[in-house]
Amino acid sequence: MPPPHNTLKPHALMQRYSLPRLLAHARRHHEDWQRAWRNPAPKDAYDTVIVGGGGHGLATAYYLAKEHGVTDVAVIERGYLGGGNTGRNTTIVRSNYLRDASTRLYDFALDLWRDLSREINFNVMFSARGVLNLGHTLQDMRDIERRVGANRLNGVDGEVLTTAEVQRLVPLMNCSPTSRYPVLGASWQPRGGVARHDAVAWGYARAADALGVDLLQQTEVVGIRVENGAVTGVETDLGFIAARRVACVVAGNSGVLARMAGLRLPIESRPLQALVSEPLKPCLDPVVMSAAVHCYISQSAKGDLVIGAGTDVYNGYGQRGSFPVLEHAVAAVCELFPAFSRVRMNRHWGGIVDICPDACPVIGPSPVRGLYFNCGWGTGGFKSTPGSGYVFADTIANERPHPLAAPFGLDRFASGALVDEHGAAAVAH
Amino acid sequence: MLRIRCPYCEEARSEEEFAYAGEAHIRRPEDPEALSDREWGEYLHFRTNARGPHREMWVHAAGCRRYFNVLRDTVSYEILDVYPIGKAPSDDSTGNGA
Amino acid sequence: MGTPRRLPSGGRIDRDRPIAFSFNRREMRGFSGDTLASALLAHGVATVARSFKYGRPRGIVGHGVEEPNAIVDLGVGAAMTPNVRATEIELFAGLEARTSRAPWQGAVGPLARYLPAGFYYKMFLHARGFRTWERFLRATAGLGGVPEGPDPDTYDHLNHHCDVLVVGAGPAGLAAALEACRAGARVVLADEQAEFGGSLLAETGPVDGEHASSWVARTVAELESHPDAVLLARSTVSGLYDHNFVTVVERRPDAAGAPDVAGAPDVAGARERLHRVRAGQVVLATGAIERPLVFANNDLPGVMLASSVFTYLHRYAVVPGERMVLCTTNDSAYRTAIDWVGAGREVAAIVDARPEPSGAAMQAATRAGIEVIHGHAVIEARGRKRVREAVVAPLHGEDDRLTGPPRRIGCDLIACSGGWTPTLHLAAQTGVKPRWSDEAIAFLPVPAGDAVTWAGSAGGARSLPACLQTGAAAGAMAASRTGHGEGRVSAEPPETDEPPETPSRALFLVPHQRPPSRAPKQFVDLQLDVTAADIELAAREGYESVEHVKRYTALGFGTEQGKLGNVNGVAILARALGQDIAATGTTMFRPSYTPVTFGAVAGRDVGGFFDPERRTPMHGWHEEQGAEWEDVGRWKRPRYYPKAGEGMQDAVNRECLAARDGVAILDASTLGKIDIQGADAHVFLDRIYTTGFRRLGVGRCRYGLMLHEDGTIFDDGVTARIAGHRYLMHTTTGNAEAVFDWLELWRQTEWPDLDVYCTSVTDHWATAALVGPKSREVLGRVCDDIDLSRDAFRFMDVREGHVAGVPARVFRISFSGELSFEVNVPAHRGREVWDALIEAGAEFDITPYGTEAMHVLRAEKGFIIVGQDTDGSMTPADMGMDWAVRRNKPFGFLGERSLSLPDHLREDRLQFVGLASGDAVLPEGAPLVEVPDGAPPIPNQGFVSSAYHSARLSRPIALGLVRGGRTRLGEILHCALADGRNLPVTIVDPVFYDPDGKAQDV
Amino acid sequence: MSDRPGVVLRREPARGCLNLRGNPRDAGFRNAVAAVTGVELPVESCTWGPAGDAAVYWLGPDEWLLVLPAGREADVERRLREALAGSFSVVDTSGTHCFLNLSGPARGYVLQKSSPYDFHPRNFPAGRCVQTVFAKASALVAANPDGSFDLVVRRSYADYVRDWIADAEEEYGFARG
Repeated sequence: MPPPHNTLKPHALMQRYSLPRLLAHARRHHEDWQRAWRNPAPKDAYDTVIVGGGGHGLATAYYLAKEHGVTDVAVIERGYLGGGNTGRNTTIVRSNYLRDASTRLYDFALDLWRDLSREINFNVMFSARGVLNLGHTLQDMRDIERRVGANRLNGVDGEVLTTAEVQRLVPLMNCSPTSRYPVLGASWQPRGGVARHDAVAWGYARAADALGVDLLQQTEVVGIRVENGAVTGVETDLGFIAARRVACVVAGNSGVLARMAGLRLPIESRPLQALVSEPLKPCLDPVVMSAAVHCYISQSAKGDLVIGAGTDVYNGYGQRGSFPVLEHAVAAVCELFPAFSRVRMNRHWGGIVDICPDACPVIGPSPVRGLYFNCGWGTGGFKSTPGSGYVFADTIANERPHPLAAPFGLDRFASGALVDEHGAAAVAH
Repeated sequence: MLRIRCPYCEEARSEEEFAYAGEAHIRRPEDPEALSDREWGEYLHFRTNARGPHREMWVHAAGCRRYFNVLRDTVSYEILDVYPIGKAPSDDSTGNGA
Repeated sequence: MGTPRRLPSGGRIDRDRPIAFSFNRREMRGFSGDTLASALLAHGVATVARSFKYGRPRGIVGHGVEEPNAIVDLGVGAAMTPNVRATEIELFAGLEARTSRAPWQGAVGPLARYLPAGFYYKMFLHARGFRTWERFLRATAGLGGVPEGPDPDTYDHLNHHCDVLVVGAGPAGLAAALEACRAGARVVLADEQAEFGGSLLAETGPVDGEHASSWVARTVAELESHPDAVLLARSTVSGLYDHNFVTVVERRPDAAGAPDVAGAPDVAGARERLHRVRAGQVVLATGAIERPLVFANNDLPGVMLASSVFTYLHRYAVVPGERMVLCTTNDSAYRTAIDWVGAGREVAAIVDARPEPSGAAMQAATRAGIEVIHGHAVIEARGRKRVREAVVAPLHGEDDRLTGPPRRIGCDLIACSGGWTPTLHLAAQTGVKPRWSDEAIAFLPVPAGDAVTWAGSAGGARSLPACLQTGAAAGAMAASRTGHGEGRVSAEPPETDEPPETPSRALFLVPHQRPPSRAPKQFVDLQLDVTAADIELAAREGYESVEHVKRYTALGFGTEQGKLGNVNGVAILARALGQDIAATGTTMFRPSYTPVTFGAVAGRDVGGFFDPERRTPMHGWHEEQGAEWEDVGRWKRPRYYPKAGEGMQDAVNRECLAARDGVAILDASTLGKIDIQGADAHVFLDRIYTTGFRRLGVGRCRYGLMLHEDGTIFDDGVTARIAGHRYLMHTTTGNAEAVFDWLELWRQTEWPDLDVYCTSVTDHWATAALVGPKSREVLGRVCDDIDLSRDAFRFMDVREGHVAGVPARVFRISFSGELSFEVNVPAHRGREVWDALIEAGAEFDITPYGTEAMHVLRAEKGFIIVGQDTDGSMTPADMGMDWAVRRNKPFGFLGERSLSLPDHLREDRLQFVGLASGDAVLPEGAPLVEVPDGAPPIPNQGFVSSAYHSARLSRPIALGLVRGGRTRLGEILHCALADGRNLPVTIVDPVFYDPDGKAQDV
Repeated sequence: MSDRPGVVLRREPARGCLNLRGNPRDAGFRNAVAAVTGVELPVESCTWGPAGDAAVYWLGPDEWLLVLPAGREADVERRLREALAGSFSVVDTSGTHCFLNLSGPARGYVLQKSSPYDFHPRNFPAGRCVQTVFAKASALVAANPDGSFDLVVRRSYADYVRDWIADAEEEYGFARG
């Protein structure tokens, strides 16, 4: 895949962020910092309307403008920018998936992550701390070996670590062979890490705005107008906005948008729970994930332990979770890190994840001409943000799927060509 | 955390006793072989995923192990109705039973 | 060290019980009944910590959950608890508390002007260098330390069901609980403090003609007399969830501290207990928290909440200073100044922001000889390590600007009150958006549904009589909604002698001569060092949503979750945006109300209880034999039985050869078993399995393959026809419950017309598999009522009889390719039959074998293991198992339609094959490629799913999945290893041993 | 062990168990069961009743657990099969179930620690039985006239459940029966 290339420069008015400029502003008491983005009045019509002002939607707008010169774009957001899953996830970035199609898509995103702060002139604080995926059973270890091996063939970094190597990376972890779910080893992706979730939305918003994209906050899409099988625009609470192309990127609400156009999607929406602890002195450098016990943990720059739990087992759009899921995840944390038992949970919440049957996204055109969907990322949404925006922008601009997005079309649910990232089923002997 | 009235145990019980069993009223096609790939794919994978009242199946997994239907608002989580499998929705104007 | 600030008498402390403790390694003393905060104030400690970002000195501000500064690490070693508020720690003997700080934190102060909100988004933009910067940033971050080892304490959960849960045992909560109890409801009353009473514990006026504390005592006594009232002190309601599920965290005094806490019960067991309450009705009597005023340098030690000063004075007999300036916008704070004089201390002035204060409070202050400066406010505090003077200036009567020059008043304490903020966190957790009231100058709760109600100051009540009255009414109403009583209060609310209040002034950010960007820092969120200037900067940069401001500045992200700063922050934002507070709104409050220990959330589900371990009836025997274990689902299965000096491979080789050449025995009790009976049982099975069961004879067995509706393999196993309308299905160990649920799903929801019942009998049967050429002889010694001969008891037959005198079912089936009998007896007799078989086999050197040898034996035969050789995407055709698929059944079977989907017919799908390698056992999971070298992406040809050393064949064998593999037999691929080696492997047929099946049919 | 235990846990000997399925609205079914076993099937949900040395527990709208003295299950199963007609199922589950009895003044706390079900006497008087979550396993709990509780748990989970109860009751003082 060729690396992204610049075709447009941000407009001259955008103040660049840099250390010297920060120092200069300090002398002026920070009184004349420019707005990060405008608050424009909506136009009657745009070439392209993007529904959803989260990380994916804003990234799509940015790449549409920058890579394809499509600047007559509005991003319509019901609430505030980045207020959905962008601001509610556990900020993990990695690309070590099982299947070629997903590995390549996520790794393309990971490459973009590495230079994203400079690219959009906003520090998204991407920190390549490395990601450990723990194995607790013999079958877990087989699966890890298979995944790391497949990753290697795709040029994606990864190693299979022994228990002792895991212990060296994470001294606080309980690696006792007698624990209920002993750590038998792990996969290790050094390039993976974490980023500051809100900053991703703000950085893309600022960069897209600088290229002329209109960001319309507090504006709700209430209908999608379709004539003769083609989209003609969106109805909003501020009135009709015409558009030649409409792209829906609304994790947690995709089904609602689809129904406005008379469509159904292979998606169910469920709360995914997360929590943070009170801030602690640095004690955990890498990201630690355990699918077997449903817990993901890292430590933020501020010192909070950021913990992901499982999804609720039933559909829901409440941005809150069911307590038993939380109890289980926290028990798993205490199992893996017995010293954290006395640490305290500060907040917990839920984000709504859209889950496809194969745990892979839907990216591409819909049966309605000019109407595109990018949804169903499940728990993979945040880490894919730059890649998702890039390939989706390319798909919209060229009106055909980007090669990396091609395996993720809606047609796979009729052909049976599911990508299947659920990973191996539990061993059954 | 939900509290669900099991129509067979005739008691409201805590969510931990139940398991969710997906959208309700999805009938298996009488003759799958007569369906196109697209139609079969619709049956397999496409769901209403309602935001608001949603008709869904639950099973009283740790209790009497019976399946039943629930009409639940997926935003407020309020349970609006509980009724047996095989019964038509009591109010066709709401949810995905229509 | 002396306690210069302790009054000689008064307070609720027990002066006969002195307690020694240490703070930052200094030895100190307090009394039973003190909190760490009150004891520190008694010692005159001003600076308790340094601030998070700028490293500024900070003192104690509040007296409860709102405290932002006095955060300590409590205890040492593994029993250390990080980040505890000193205001919530009851003093106990030997208490050790410390505040943590980064070494260079004091040096950050001068750099503060370069570090506005969000500075880090604007620098360190070279991503690859960020890791270096991050290490520096992280070193300054964090509050508390990490305990040094596994937690020595335990935690547990207790479930409750009640009609009415009352949150908070202040005046409103006590009144509510009392009414609910009198109406006959089951009541839970929880309060975060050690004693019930809330604000009444510091109250000096009478309630119902008696002292407030005796009214509390009388009320609590009546509550305790109700058998169905559960009273939880030291218990914080942390979360209010759907359907009135409520979490309450009870702090049970540490074993070390318990004996010294007056009145503490003699507790055993958990350090903290999470009460999981399911309530019919919830009454929130959560009170209100005083709002600080935002002025320059308002973070100096010596700036405190007026109500906190009042509480320290009356409840702990502590004066946190000598000379006070009281800065207020309302009447409620006046009594702090009046009582301060009563305690023999000096009030320099009451600075009231209202142009013309009047009413009883002001008159009382004047009577006490206190100067009241009206129409003024404290605009700045001055001093180095604590307050030395207050800068006071006149305010315009309506818009917040100064109208004259400032003057300075010497003092060492500035008590301030900006009004009251009802504690709405729990209500907000349910998604209720509070409504701003200009009249109340507060966000007030909006009723949503009728299962949660408010009482007292949480609902906006401002006087003690109003709190008592709304509490009683809420309690009676809640009880009646659960079917207890008529909703009327049982008695008139008690009288108090509180005078009526006069209106307050809305003042949030106190103006300064200079704008916020240039004034000394005006703190809104003390814990995270968020200033008024930061909020204005955020608004200026376009972060206009209150959530954006919160996230950009970190306002309210601290451990006290904005209890002090939220309203002031919203008000400052509203002004910056030129809109009113109602339009600006407030942020969401998430659970927990206050931080909850991970251990308490986990409860007892840790260690051995994290996940149940399922054991077979023969578990003890395996243990006695020194088996090594494998976890399979929740089951413990022996993996192999090492003899002295044996490694795993030696043991497995020995076990395999015993099965091939002599006799070996496997505990197969963990296999799922489901009894299926009814007139339509065969119809049901035909629909579930790809295989046909209609024509299976009674007493015969058949292998079955079960698919998901998408055509992928779900499970496999042998099903036997026990009687005309009765079958016994075997499932894999890991899938037993999923398969049972699957059968019930179809039986109950889709095919209720079928006459069929399914009953799990996994736990009923203990199963011993006797395997090997000598198995018939061994079984023959303990079974005399079944004819075991080759022709009478054929391969795939099942028979009933007795083994070792116990009624048994014996299956002649084989997962090893050898002659094999699977003996099933009721589980409670499993061990005795197992022992009998071991004894009977002794002369044949019967050898127990585990899952590892079982895997080798089945791999030699090319038998698959679902979940190891399949991964959730494989169809029967992929696995070369079309022979198990019958396509001409009348109904068809689940998943059949999917088998003809275009993607399932591709010829380059992964297909199940054998893999012959050289001398090395291939790593399971390793990828297969055509060309050993090359630059990525290298086409992935498949992977190794199973690989073992075969003792029988004296060479390694492997199974795998290869693209189009079945048409590529003989082709050579390479197994690409992590260390760069590439092992050549040949694609072969997956059956390595006895392809004709002679060995099992003897 | 304690002199005055708060909780007493007794492990009962093995019993004969039959899982019985059929239509409770079918009088023929009910009468045939009564004729063979001497037991009236409880048709009210979540109830159980003793019948001489046997007992029968409601498990679901068409499902009961028949508990007999050990060793009688095979004979009763055979006679039921002879007597019943139409849609029914009888399965011997004697090996499945372990029987425990929980008594003592703090017995309620042990249940409160283990299950989200409301075992308060107002909600769960003698004669009630309930299948519910028990720690991370499940159990059939029945309220006895003497105030004690019978617990019926699956054999493979029995060690876990007993260890759990021992841990839960430790603070109250306990004894083994």
